Amino acid sequence: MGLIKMSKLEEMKISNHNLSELEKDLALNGEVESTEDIVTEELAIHFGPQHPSAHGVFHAIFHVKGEVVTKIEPDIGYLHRCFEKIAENRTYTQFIPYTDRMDYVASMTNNWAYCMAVEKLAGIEVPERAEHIRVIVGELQRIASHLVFLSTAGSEAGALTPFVYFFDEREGILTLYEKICGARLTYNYIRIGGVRADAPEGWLDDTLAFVTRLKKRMYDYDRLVLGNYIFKKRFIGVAPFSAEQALDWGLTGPPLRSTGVSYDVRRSDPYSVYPRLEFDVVVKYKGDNYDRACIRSDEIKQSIRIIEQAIEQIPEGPVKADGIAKVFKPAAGEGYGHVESPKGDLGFYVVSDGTTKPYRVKIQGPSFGNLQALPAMSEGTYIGDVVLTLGTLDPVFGEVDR
Amino acid sequence: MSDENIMNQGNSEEISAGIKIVEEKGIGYTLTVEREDLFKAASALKEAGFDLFLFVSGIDYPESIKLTYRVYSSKRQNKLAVMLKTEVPKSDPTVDSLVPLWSAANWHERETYDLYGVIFKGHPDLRRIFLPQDWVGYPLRKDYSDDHMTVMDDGKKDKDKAAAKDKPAAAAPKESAEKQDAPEQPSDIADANEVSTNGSDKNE
Amino acid sequence: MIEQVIFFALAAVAIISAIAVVLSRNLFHAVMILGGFLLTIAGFYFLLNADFVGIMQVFVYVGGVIVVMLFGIMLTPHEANITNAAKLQQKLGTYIAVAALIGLLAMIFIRTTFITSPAEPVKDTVSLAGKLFMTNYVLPFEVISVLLLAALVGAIIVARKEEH
Amino acid sequence: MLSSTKLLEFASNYGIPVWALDGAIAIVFAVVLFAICAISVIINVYLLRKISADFQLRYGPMHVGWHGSLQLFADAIKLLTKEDIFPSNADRWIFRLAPVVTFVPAYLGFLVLPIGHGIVIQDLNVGLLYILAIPAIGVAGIIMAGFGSYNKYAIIGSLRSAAQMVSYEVPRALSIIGIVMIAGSAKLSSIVGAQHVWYIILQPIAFVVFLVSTLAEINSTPFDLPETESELVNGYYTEYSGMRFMFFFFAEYVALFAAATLTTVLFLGGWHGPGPEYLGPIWFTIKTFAMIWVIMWIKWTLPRFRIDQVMDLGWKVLLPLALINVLITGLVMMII
Repeated sequence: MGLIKMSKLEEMKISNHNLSELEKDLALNGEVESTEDIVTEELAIHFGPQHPSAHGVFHAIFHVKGEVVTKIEPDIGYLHRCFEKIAENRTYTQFIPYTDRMDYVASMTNNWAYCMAVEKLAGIEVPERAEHIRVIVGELQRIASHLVFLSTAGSEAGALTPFVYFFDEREGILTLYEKICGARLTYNYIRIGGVRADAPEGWLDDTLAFVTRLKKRMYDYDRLVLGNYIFKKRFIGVAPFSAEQALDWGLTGPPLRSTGVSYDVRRSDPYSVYPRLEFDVVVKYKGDNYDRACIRSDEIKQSIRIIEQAIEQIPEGPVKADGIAKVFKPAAGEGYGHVESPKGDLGFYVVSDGTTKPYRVKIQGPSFGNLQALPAMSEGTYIGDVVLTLGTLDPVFGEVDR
Repeated sequence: MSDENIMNQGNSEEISAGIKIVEEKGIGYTLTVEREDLFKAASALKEAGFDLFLFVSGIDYPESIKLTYRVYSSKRQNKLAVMLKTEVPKSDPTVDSLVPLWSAANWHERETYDLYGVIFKGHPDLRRIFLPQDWVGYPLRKDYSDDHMTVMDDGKKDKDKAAAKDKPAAAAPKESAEKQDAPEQPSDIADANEVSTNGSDKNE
Repeated sequence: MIEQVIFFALAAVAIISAIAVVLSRNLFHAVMILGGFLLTIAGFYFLLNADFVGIMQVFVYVGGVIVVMLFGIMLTPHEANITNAAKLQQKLGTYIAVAALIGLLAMIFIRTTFITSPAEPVKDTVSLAGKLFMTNYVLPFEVISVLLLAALVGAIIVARKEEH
Repeated sequence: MLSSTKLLEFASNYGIPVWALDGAIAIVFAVVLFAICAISVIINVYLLRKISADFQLRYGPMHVGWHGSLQLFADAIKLLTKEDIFPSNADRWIFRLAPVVTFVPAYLGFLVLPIGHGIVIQDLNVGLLYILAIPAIGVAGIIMAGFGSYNKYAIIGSLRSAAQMVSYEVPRALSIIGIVMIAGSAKLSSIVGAQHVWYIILQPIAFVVFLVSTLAEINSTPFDLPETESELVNGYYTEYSGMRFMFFFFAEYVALFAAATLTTVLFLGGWHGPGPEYLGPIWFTIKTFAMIWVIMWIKWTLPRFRIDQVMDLGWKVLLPLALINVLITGLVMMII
């Protein structure tokens, strides 16, 4: 009576007929080490694309040994809509709404980066007031995006209540956006040569009131999430990255700055009216999950500073450059515009052949570059940590896949 | 380090022997090399402190594919970012991979391979990244076409429809695409019919 | 009356599950049924008013031993198809061993004189057990604790070794 | 089984055999117990939703019935009428049995809980041990669920759950030893009877250890690793749907309720309270719901630990604390 039924795990491994090549390799390579008498088997877990915390449609295969992840094979492209191709068949203005749908948590900065690229290409000067409004809405967007980050970081670590608090705050920003451009998520507000319309009456005061309130509340929120003992225990020292590693893997934005590299487009390649505004580029040095999380909370505070100054300094005047038609023909040439989006260095590289449509639009999404480092960052950590590390890279898959 | 400062430094610099970056309108400092020299130039840039790889972009021209890389330096005092340009002929779209210099080039080169068919020699894992592995063709090439592809109209609806009558086969997918895309277009863009030719002249 | 009904019911379940454990071809099923079997044994203890032992049976065997066995099954790989054909020698040996065991048990059964104890069942088994542990059986109790401690330390050392 | 002399007289007067009377009473008790538990679960779930909504700046259920009070029934009907899905490779019997094996022990705990003076279904001498041992059977159910559903998330979830519950049973049991020493009995009614001063005051360390390990036993938030939705989708019951899912769902709330009642019995003076004795059950209920509120407060505030941190906390912090507590209690009792 010696017939022992094949262990379930083993069966599972062999019967994996999900047609992925990676998967087949896994089944054939035989992950079982034969050096020890009793071994625990290595499992391949499919993380996503339909997974509660996959941050959108992200598929990865985690190879786990016990609870430790030994290898991660990311698989992206589920949201690929080939915006770069669409751009070639749209006029310059028509492409702006598409940029909204890339990083849908921070649409405003996408508009901005694209418009900047086209403005550089066509040599358009943006009026002062428009630049100030851009800075205000751009920084509000940074706050909104970072609030989403903090809420999801909390909920991925198991704290579901802060999630609601941060979304409540974000709601305030979305309401402000609704007032200024009529949309809550996909704004299409920043236009080539300026913004679509001036801020409505009282909007600047509302914004100031909102940031003043948020500034007070950030103290509590920091204690609720980042100051929590368990949260610290989960985040501190997990998946650290050195500055060399971060540069090598092409991180930008908060994940890069958390390693001590002070690369912020707003200071490194100043645009708009940022040179005239006082703010600090937040830099942390350990590069672990906790630094990546804290840096965002600190950036919210800096953004509040920027908004306060911008509202104070905002001049009267037009909000859109004169003489820019909806369809226009820039001279043949190239333009590269990039902004510091909440996720990192977001760039648009626009090539014109002198017609009404761009010849080529290359989108440099920071989420794409940041996500690439996930395997290097989190192999060897626990399953729970990988989820958190993915969260601290804060990728938005609309932008990764474009 | 502000914008004016960079301007004052002059608009070109010799990174190393024979490798000189010059400023180009709209995109900043540029370095154009032959594809054989790409790896050498990239190494020189890396040695000169350009340690952050940002992207590589292909541009499809009738005979060739132009590649534009962007690298950034976290160490240098001025001229912080450089566009590195090269060109590969379509008949033999191969070029050295820059993954040995910057690990970050990995996914970016896979993307360019996926959408343009440029083959990066020495890339550790050159597979399609967005599209399924069995996809045929390279979608971002101008001559790419397949059954799913539709050409968007740009305000010449009537003219296109007239043309579509002649070619009924091509018309079917196009109309469905119009329906799908209609809600995404804000009203003031959808009916943008005026074409300005002097807009760009004015701004120069 | 009701005790007898319960006794026979438990006995039936115990025997059936014991047979099922042996006959089950699925190791996981076998262990699950073994868990059920151990529960019925706990039921016997309760029936005999030995509630402390009964609870310990559940606590230690069902909560501890069975769970550890399941861990072992789930975490370790198994030979997919061990050939079923045992050698003749093995079969012969098995038969002899089983026959000997049955003979032994039968002998015990025949020689034992079953008496109905007239004594009142003990009410507070816990305190009685505690007192006995601390007085008459204090030496074995301490020896066992030292033994378990040694086993615990040994387990930690073994587990650590695997890490490196 | 039953020691009431009046009932025995009644039985002998009418010629009813004792075992029949016993059996009948057992059945009545079982039904009553089940009803109490079901009602408690309903109130519990409603409260849980309302309390969690309150923590989260929401209203919670509002539309079905008064302030959403009938929402749970709507949910139950929905779950009961849903299709019962078996994964194609599932081990059918194990998959089927798992919810029952998890569900029944959760209820069995209530057998020995005294909710008022003399109001207890079966006052076992080893009541305390019984109530600690019963959840051990539930562990088997969770492992069965994980193994039977042929799903990797479920397997990892069930392994986590089993590891966690087996580990935390140790400090949980040890933390109570101090109480047994003071009360001099493992009978729950005697423990409550001896609590002229609540044991939360006499045994603060034990209370902390007990509360933390109880949270771990019922998979509440800092220890909800078996069902982390951000990692394992839903852990061991990922593949369950409809009625079987509801069983797990209910088992969890019953376990929560049982944990709160047990804490009340052991540390909060059980039925003791001002006023006449018959108010006992009311005091008991108030204390229990206060305890539930505390557990929810913790649940909706804290993030969760990582699995290795859970194990560290159990073995390196709580276990020594529990042992120290036993030592201190013994020393103090020797001196006094």
